Amino acid sequence: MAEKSTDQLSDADAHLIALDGVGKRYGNIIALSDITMAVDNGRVTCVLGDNGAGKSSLIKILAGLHGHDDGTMRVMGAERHFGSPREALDVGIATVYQDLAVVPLMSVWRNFFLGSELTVGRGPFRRLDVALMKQTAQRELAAMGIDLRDVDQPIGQLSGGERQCVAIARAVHFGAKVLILDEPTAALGVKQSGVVLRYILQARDRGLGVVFITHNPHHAFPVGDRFLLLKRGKSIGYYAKKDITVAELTAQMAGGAELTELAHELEQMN
Amino acid sequence: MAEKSTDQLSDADAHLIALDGVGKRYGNIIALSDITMAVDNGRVTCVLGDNGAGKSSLIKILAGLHGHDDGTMRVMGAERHFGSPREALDVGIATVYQDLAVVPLMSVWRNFFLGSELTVGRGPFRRLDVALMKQTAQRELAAMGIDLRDVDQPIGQLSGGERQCVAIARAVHFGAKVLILDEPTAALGVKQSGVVLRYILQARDRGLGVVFITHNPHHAFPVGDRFLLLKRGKSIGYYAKKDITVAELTAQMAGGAELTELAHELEQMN
Amino acid sequence: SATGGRPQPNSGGGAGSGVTTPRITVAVISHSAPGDTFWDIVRRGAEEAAAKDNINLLYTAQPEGAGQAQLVQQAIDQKVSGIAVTLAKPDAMKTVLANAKAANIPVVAINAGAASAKELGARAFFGADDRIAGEAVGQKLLDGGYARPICVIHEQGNVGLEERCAGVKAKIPATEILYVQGSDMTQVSSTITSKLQATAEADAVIGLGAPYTLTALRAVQATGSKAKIASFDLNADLAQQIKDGKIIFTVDQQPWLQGYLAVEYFWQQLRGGFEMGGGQPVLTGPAIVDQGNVDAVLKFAQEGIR
Amino acid sequence: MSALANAADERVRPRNGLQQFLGRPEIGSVVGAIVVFLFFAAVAPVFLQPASFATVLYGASTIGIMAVGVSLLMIGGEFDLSTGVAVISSALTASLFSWFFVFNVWVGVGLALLVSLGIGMLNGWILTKTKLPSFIVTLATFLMLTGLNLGLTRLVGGSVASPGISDMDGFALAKSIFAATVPIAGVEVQITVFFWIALVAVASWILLRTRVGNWIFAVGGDAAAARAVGVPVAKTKIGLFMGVGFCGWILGMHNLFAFGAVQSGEGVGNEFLYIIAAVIGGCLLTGGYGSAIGGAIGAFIFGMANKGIVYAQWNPDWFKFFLGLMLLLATLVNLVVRRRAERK
Amino acid sequence: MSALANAADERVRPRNGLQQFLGRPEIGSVVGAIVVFLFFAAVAPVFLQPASFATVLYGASTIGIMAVGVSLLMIGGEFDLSTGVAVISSALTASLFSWFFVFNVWVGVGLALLVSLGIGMLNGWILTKTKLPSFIVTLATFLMLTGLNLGLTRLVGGSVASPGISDMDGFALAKSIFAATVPIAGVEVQITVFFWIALVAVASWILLRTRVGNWIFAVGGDAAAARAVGVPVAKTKIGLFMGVGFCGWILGMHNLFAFGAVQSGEGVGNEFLYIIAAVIGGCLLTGGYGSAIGGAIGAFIFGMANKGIVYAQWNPDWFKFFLGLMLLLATLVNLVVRRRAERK
Ligand SMILES: Nc1ncnc2c1ncn2[C@@H]1O[C@H](COP(=O)(O)OP(=O)(O)OP(=O)(O)O)[C@@H](O)[C@H]1O
Ligand SMILES: Nc1ncnc2c1ncn2[C@@H]1O[C@H](COP(=O)(O)OP(=O)(O)OP(=O)(O)O)[C@@H](O)[C@H]1O
Ligand SMILES: [Mg+2]
Ligand SMILES: [Mg+2]
Repeated sequence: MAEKSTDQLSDADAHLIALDGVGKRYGNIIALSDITMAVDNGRVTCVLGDNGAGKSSLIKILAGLHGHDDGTMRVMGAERHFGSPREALDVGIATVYQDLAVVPLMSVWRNFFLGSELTVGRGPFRRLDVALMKQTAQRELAAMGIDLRDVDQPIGQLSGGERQCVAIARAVHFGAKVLILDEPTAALGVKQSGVVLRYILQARDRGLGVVFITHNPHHAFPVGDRFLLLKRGKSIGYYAKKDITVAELTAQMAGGAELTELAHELEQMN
Repeated sequence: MAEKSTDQLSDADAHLIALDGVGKRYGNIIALSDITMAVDNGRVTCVLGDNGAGKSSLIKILAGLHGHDDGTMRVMGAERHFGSPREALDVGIATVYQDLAVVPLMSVWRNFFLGSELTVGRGPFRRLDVALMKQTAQRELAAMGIDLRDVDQPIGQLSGGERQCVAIARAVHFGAKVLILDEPTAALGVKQSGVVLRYILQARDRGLGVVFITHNPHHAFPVGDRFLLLKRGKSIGYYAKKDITVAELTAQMAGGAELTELAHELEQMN
Repeated sequence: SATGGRPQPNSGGGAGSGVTTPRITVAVISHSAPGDTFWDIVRRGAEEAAAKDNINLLYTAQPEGAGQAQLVQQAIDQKVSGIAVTLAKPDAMKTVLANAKAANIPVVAINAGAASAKELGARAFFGADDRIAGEAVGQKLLDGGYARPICVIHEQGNVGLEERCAGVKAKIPATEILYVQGSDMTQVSSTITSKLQATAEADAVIGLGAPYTLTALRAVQATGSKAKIASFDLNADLAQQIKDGKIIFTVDQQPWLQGYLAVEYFWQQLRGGFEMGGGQPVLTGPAIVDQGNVDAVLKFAQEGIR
Repeated sequence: MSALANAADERVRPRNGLQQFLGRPEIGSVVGAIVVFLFFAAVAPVFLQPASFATVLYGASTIGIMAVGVSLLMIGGEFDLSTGVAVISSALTASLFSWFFVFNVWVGVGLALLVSLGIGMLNGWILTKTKLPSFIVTLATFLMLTGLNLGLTRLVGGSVASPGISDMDGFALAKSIFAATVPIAGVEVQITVFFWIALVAVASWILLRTRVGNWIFAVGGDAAAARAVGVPVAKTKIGLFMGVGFCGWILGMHNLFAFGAVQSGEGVGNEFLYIIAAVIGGCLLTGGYGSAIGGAIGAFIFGMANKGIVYAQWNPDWFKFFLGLMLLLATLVNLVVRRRAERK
Repeated sequence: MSALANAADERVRPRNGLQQFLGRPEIGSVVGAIVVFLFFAAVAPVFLQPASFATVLYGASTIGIMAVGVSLLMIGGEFDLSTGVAVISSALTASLFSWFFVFNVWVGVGLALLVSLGIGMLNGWILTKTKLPSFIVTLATFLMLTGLNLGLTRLVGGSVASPGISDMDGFALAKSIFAATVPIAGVEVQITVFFWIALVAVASWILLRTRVGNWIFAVGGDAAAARAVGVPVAKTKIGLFMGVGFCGWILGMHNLFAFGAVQSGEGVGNEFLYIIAAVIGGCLLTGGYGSAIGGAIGAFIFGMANKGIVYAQWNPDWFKFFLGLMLLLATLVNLVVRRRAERK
């Protein structure tokens, strides 16, 4: 277990997940190359970057949705190459995907527990514990500030933000060791975004490793411990919180100079 | 055309679009009731509200995607009840939907021009002007800071933000009189968000009426002229820019007290 | 002015003289596929007998054994006075025929299943064994000196059709069987063509139904093959082609008679308790039609009863 | 957040009991079934006799048994074109095997079960391995099974029909199980009707009350999303195909023991009847939505129309025409009922 | 942002020409077709003779003509089960009408065109009005047309086959158009082959180079999204159904004038051949993806397998088995080629 840390910012000697020189291709499209990072207990790693930088591709590797093409991934010390998201879930990695991974025609509570259903009874009489599941789903959503009319509604009928909240509440509920969130606050209201940030901190405090992807430096900075910056599939910086400020982070994310110019322009137009 | 303005904030005597007491139901679910607002030339109306407040439902009425169930909608003076989005497009209303309305298996450029294809030639030899369309799509996306590998790629393979940029670039390109944007910056990076805000101001300056939906008060405030606040399907406030500050807006959007408490809590946890 | 087309209606034509027996209902249930020309003629015979004998005829058909059995059961539910059924799949009919017996509904068998008719409780049989018809064709071809016929089955797995070819093969073991997709004439045509191209030594093609034989004839003519054409069943066109010497012969089961006799049986029972066939199968074929006797048949074929 | 709080939600218009009842997904097809029933009861009085009704039920059950498996499969987002001939394959396996080796027929019955499940597993396995659409995969199995049925039957038994096995050991017992009739109120009801009901009950239970049921909806609704949250997509799909195989085995055994022999060329085309029943019953062809009871009602509507036209003594030339019209009307009634209920 | 700039994009691995070529969507099925061709050329030398090849082409063309319309419809996200019998309806209309009223056959031919387009329009109209799945709608039309074909033919002509019209005015001319053969290199090639090629060319043009083509992909890929950006979804779908009707008319006229008469029971089941051809050729059953040329290649593969087995003189009992196997292998080759090309 005394694995050498490849992540220069890591203060732990055993990582929950450690990526070393990982690359990913879709056909002849190179989405990621040579990424090194680690996910540690009680740490929030923020992945930041432009649109199409490869953030989602990165977390899909961690979540077991895609295999990586180059480099190595070690999960809790052992080298792994997840064959399916089930394997990732089984080691305690829960993920909120950017496209949410919900089944539109299924009801909210069925989506909430999909793949991890609660059951009662034994043998052939083992059945879904519908009442408990409905209740849990309703409660967890209410805790996020989403007051659903009916958890029996198909999730496809919910508003974009409501749907996103279901996906987040689900991951938070089932995440045992690692929680991965891909732009969870994108469609969320001010209040819900606040709740999600609080969840991230709570998970961190419970000792989970958190990977948080966002475009909003004001969301990333308060909760993140380390910041991985991607650009066009490559890592362009990896900072500990103490080494960077919000302003620098924002500048880095947007390509510096351009943004200042833009802000200036906006100013003038008004 | 000398229609009486039902919108107390409006300074124009003829509106591009005027809603009066509009309501919308999905089956027995009441999504909107009694909404009054107007879209005017050279004004940006921001629609703000919690998740599930009914913002998207409202703009779907303006865009012709759904009919309204109560109240009246007047478009350029005449009472209308759009039968399809085509009718809205034909009077110059272009919309960016929250779910983007792109066809995943079709290429980027085909999606960009879908429904408004450019053609050359006449009669039976009238054909798509493929070269021009590809070129235009690539150029418009580049202007947003999206440097695509290939506009012939199916749009389903793009990253979430790239896809969103296609939908925005398309609407901006075709919006003639009214531009409606439903959470356009949700999936966007810092730079791209800036570009979208600039687009909104440019459209306003060209005399278009703009409806802008967002959860980010920092995006809404700089560009908005009026702010319509929705909660649980009802209007809870309608302000001109001079009557409100960013802080007030944020507080209103999130339900006031709760947010302060949350911010406090976040503070403490760190 | 237009030529051909519908013969202009001419007045006259005898209406059948009425009978005095009370009106009864008789069901004729076959294993025909919808739109089969052969069964159309059977049905016409049955209709003519029914019209003449003051009988309400219920004609239904289902190619699948289980489906046909359910149709028989429905006829029993309807309490008809008699059932005529084809026994192409006797096993499938066993139970329902027992039900008919229990319900005291007389049953006769038609067309196929002479061997099992009695055992299943049918009171009479009107038909021609497909196998015997097939053997007749085989014999006739053998006599004509043909050694390599191709037997074209337009519905794979159809019992009657398979029996016909089996009969031919019993007489001429070198017979080749070709399956074609009967629901599409263009495929029938092109598949026969390809078979002829592959088997240059074939000297006869046997169609198992008039329309298929006519298509086979066209295919043979188009490929320039020397194979001659023989057939089962008849229609006006086919009779004409026999007359013209394009087709050497056909074996006619006289299907009209099968339908007619089946319905007539119940009327005869009603009228005088007659027992047609005297407990023996009444064979309606095979009758061979060739250039020698086609003139006598042609007129009736044009009328649609041969 | 209790149910009470929800009921009082100002964003929901209250519905009365009837509207709520009419809003249930199956009700549309039930109303469709009732309309068809009343129609035939009016035009064909014999339709109402218990004996006739038993015949209708029997006809519906032989479609319905398969419709159960097919509905589940369709909810799971797949399609099976090989069901019609697979039923016959199962029956042929049992009869040819027992006959050739002169075994007790139960040996054949057991083997047939294995073969039926095996065909399903093969379909599912090829599908999940190659990611070809199920239409292609099962079309290929359909063609291959059709060929095997004919070829093997001829090879083993020497004819296009399977040899009769009614005199063999175990036949009587098997017949009394797979092809019995049960007297109810003086009418002999075929046992397939009870198999059908039992299968519908079990399938509904699985679908609505078990984890597997949840997975079935999920793989049909969005296989990628289901996989992302850890649903074993491949296993679920293979299991669904095997379920279809199981239903096919039951029907195959009924066919065999009810008639004692099987025609090797039969079964072709029946696969569509099963799919039709499932679709009439409200299963989405694209997957993710439907119910087992819906498929049963679909089979029942189809069975009623099928038999009712015969009882009504309409000209058989027009049989298909009326059948098509019935079908369209039944589904339209279904649709109208559902829309009205939703609008309220 | 020129093509040059893209080619040099560091996020794209360069592909050589062959890999790019193999990556094209049709190439998979072309390779499948080549494999099937080589296979039969090896096992059945007669397959290579020009005359045999003309026969194969003829067999493929009668499926292929319909496959063109069906492919487009399938790309547009819909399904038509009534195509097989609609072809026959068209032929029957022409022959029964001309025969009954003793008109010039061209009057019948014109009426048949109207009927064919009308059937398509009706299908599309019911579909877009009721929002029922096309499976149900076209199944109902399928059943109704089957009934009408039989019922009307018997009613008008007094028999289940249409009356012969080969001696009527205009027949010879019509035959020389719809059922001609064209000598090419000493081999008589059926005119349907040329109709087929022409239809594929026109359909490809429409699909790839016109606005309507863009709309077809869009309504099939995501009808809701297409509607949202202003595509006339209903009109596009109705148009697609009418296109299928047009193809059916061409094939129906060929059937009529090639054989002089039509049996009213024909056509049932052929609808699946057309769908099969489209699917083998790479059209997605769920819509939004495919090509007209793909459907043509699918028809060609199917036609080759169909006839090749006859040329190879294999035991006809196993015909279907081999056909199924061919089909599976051809699509697997297709798949493997595509995957390998993409992986590179
Ligand atoms: N098709 C539908 N059927 C039933 N209910 C619906 C449907 N679409 C939306 N709703 C409901 O209507 C309400 C308003 O939805 P809408 O999408 O307008 O919200 P929104 O303000 O855009 O929220 P968000 O910020 O999350 O996008 C939600 O509660 C949603 O559940
Ligand atoms: N399935 C795929 N096939 C081909 N290319 C893909 C696929 N998925 C993603 N890509 C490409 O890979 C690149 C990285 O995509 P990814 O989704 O990881 O970006 P991202 O950083 O998450 O962007 P965003 O912030 O917009 O969500 C993009 O340029 C995208 O076009
Ligand atoms: Mg992303
Ligand atoms: Mg919204």
